[in-house]
Amino acid sequence: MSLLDSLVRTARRRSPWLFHLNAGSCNGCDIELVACLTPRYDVEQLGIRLEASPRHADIIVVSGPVTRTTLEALQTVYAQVPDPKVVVALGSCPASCNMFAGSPTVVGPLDRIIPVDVYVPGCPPRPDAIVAGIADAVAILCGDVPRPEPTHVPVVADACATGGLS
Amino acid sequence: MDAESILHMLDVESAAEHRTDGWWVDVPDLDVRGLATLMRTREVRFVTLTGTPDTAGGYRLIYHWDADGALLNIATTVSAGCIASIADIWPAADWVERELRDYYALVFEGRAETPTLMLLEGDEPGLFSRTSAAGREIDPAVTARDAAEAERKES
Amino acid sequence: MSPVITMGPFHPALEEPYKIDVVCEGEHVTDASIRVGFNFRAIEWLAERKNYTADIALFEHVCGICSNVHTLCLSRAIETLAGIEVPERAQYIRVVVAEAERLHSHLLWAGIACELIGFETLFMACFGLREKIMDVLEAISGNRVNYAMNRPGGVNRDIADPGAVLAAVRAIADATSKQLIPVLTTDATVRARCAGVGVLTRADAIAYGAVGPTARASGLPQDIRASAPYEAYDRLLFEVPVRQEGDVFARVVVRALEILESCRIIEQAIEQMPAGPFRGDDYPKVPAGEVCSRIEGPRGEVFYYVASDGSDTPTRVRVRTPTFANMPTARPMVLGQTFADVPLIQASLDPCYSCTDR
Amino acid sequence: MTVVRGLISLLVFPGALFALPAGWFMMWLQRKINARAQGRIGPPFFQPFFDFVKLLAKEPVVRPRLQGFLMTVLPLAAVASTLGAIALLPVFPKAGGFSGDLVLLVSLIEVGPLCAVLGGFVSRSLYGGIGASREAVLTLAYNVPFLIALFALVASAGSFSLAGVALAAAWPVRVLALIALVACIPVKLHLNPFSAASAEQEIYAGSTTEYDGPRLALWELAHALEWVALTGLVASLAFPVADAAWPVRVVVFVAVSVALVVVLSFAAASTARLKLAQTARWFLLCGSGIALSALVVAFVRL
Repeated sequence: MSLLDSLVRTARRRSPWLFHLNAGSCNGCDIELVACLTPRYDVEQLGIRLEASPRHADIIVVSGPVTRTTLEALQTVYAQVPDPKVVVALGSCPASCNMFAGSPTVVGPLDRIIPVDVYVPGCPPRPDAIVAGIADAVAILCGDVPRPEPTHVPVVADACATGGLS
Repeated sequence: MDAESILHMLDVESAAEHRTDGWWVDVPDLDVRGLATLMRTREVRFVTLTGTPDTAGGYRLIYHWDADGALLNIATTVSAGCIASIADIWPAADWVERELRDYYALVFEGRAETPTLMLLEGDEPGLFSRTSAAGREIDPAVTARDAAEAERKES
Repeated sequence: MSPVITMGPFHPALEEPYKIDVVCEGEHVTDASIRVGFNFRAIEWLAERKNYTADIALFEHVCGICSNVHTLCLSRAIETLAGIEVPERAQYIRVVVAEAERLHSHLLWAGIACELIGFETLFMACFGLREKIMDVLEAISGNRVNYAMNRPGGVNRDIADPGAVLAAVRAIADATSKQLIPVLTTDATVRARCAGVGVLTRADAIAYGAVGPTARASGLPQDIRASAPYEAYDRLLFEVPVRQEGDVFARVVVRALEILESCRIIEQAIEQMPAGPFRGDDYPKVPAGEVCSRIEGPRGEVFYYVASDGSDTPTRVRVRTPTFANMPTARPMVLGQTFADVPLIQASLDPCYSCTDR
Repeated sequence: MTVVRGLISLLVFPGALFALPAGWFMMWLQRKINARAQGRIGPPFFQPFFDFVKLLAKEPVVRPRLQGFLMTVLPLAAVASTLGAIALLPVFPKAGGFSGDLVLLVSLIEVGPLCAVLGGFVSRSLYGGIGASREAVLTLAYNVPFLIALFALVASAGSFSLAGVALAAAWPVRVLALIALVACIPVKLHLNPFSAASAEQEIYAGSTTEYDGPRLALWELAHALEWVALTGLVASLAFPVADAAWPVRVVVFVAVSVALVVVLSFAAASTARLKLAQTARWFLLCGSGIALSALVVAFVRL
C-alpha cells in the first residue's frame, strides 16, 4: 500500500461526516443522535460532524420505517451523497419496520430501497451504541472491513410509491 | 362559559349525560355551524373532532369542546358522507377536516378546497375506509407493500 | 413574482421531516403554508388491529420525546372504560415520571431553540443539564427514551431510589434558576432574536385552538393539570405561568418557569408518596363503550378517544396531539417576519411532527 | 533579489509553507476553544488536515461541463488570491522586496468573499443562492468600516505602502482602526455573532451547500487561509517596531495572530447569531462609528 493510500485511509477513518435523515421515525433515535454531539458523548473527538448538506457527507444515517411520503426524498438524498458512502440504519424501524410493519403508509424496511451497510439495533439505541455503529460504518468507509453483501436488491421507486395503496 | 349553560342554550340538557370524562350528548340532526358560532362567541375552546365509522355504514362525528376545563362531547351522525364545514368559523378545525377526508373520504361542504393533510398530493381520499379489511391478521414480516406486490403478481 | 422558498422535508433546522413553503419579498415573509404527513405511519389504523397490550407499546412510539404522555393518556382511557382505580403510589409515580419527562422535553426544546439562533454553547449547556434528568428517567425505568412505565391499573416499575431523584431535581432547579434563566433572559443577542418576534395574539390563540405553553404565552391560562386534575395533581401545589406578550420570548419564559414548577412538583410528589402497591394484579377486561381522556403533556393538551366493542381490540383510537393543535398557529406568527426568523418561530411552538402525523 | 524574496514570501513565509499549517491550526484552535467553552473535549489536533485530505479523496459529483469548471475555478481563485494577500503581509516592513500597497492587499482579500458569492450562484442551489446574496449584503456592510479603518491608517501614515502604514501610523489611530478591523473578521470567517451568511439552521451550508468532495476541500482551504490572512493583517499592523530582529518579528506576528484567534473564538462561543439586517445595521452604525472616529483622529493629528 502506498503512502498516499494509507494517508487517505487514515483521513477517512478520522473524519466521518454524517447526514441524518428521518424517514418517519418517532424522534427517539433522532434525539439520541443529537445527544451524541453533546458534552457527555461528544463525538467531535472522533472527528464526527453532523453536516447540513448531503453533498458534504460520508455516512447517511437513516432512522424510521420509511414512509411513502419520505421515500422520494430518501432516494434523492442517497443519490446526492458523493462516493464513497456508507448507509447506517439507526434503530429497529429501518431494520424491520418495528411495530409499524403492516401499515398501509410504510414502505420499508430500508434495505428494500437503498443498500444498508450497518444496522444499529435498539428502540432507540443508546448513544454509545450509535457511536459504536458509526465506528463500524467508518471501518467500511476506509476499507478496513469489506462492505457487506446487500440483504435485498433495492426495488425501483414506482413499486414502492404505490405500496399498499393501489 | 360552563358546560351546563351551553347545554341549556343548545336545548339538549335532558339528553346529555355526565360521565367521569365529561358531558356526552347525541344530537342526530346537529346544526354544526350554529353550534360552532355559539361556541366561538362564548369562547368555548374547540378541542378536536373525532370521526369513526358506525355500524350502519355511516359515520359518527364527535365535536369535543373545552368549556372552562370541562369536556363537552357533542356527537352527530353523518349518513350521506357529507357535513357542513366549520373551518371558516374555527381555523382550528381546518386540519381535522382535512385529516378526516384523508381517512374516511368525508366531504366537508362549504370549503373552497380540502387539500390532503396526511396523504400525498393527488392520493385518493379515504385511506382507512379503503383498507379497512386489510391487516386484521398482521404478520410482522410482511409489509403492506409485499401484499400489494403479491396481489399484482396474482392478477 | 415572489420567490417561494421551500424548507424541508429534510432541513437542518428540523429534527423531523416536514415542509414549509415560505413566500418571501426579499427577506420578508408574505405567506407561508405548512405541509405535514411525512411521518404518517397510520398508527390509528394499526391500533384498530392490535390488542390493548400491543397498543400501549404502539402508542409509546407516537413520539420518542413525549412517549410517556401517550401511554399515560391511553392507560387512563382504558382505566376509565374498565372502571378501575389506580393505587395511590402509582398515581404519584406517574406524576414523577410525567414531570421528569416535561423537564427533559423543555430542556431539549431550550437547547434546540438556542441551536436555531446559532447559540451553540447554550445548546450544549441545556443538553448537559438534560442528561441529569435522563439519568433519573433511566434509573426509574431502565430506558433513556420510551420508558414503558404505564399500564392499565398502575405502573410497571417502582421508584427504587427516591433520594437520587430529589438530588437530581434540585440540581436542575438550581442550574436553571442560576444559569439558564439569567442567560436566556438577559443576553443581548438572545433578546435581539426573540423579543417581539412571532407574535400570536390571544384572539388567534383561541381561534386556532392553541394549547400548552403556546397558549399560555398568549395569555390563555389553560392547563389540564389545574383545570381537570388527574392522578395526584389535585394534592400538589404548583403555579401555571402565563404571559401576555405572545412572542417567542414569552414562550421561552413560560417554558423556563415551567421547568422550575416541574421541579417543585417532583419534590412534593417524592415527599408525599405513600407506601403500598404500584399496580393492580391483572390486566383489566375492557367493556364496550367510548371514552375521552386528556392530560397535559410537555407541549400541551393530549387528547385520546377510545371506542371499544368489548373485545380485546379497540374499534377506534383517536389521538389529538398538542402539536396538531398548535402547528396551524405558525402561519399567523410568521406573516410579516423575516425569513431568518421562520425556523425559530416554528421551533418556538416546540413542534413534534411525529406526534402530529402519527 | 526581489523576485526571490517575493517567491519566498509567497511560498515559504508568510506564504504557503507557513500559512497552510497555520490555517489548519487556527481552525483547529477555534473548534477546540469552542468545544472547551461548551464543556466538551473537541476535535483532535490534525482534524482540519484530515478533513481536507478526506474531501480531496472523494469522488466528485458529475456536473455539466461549464458549471463544473466554474465550481472548480472559483474556489481555486479564492485560494490563490488569499495566498497572494498573505504573501503581501508586511511582516518585515523594512525588508523591501515585493512591497505591494494596501490597495492591492485589500483587493486580494476581497476576491475570496467575491468568489464565494459567485460560487453560491453558479451552484444553482436555492440555498446556495440565498447564502450568496447574504454574503453579498454582508460584504457591502462590513466593507464600510473595514475600508474607512484602513483609510484612517493610510491618512495617519501618509502612505499607501503596506510597510509605511505598518511603521508610521499614529497610535491612537492605530488602536481605533484595529478594533474596527478585528470586528470585521468574524463576518469574513463566518463566526458568531456575524455568521448570518452560513446559518446552517436556515440555509443549510450557505453558498457551499452544493459543493462536494475536492471542490469543497478547496473552499475549506480558502477558509483556512483567510484565517491566516485576516489575523495576520491585524498582527502585522499591530507591531510596528522597525528594527527588531527577524525572529522576534516572526514570533510576535504568530503570537498576535493566535491571540486574535483565541479572542474571536471566545466571542463566537458566547454569542448567538444575529440576523442579516441586525448584522448589517451593526456594521453601518457601530463598526463605522469606530472606524470614523479613527479617521477623525487621523485628520486632527495631521
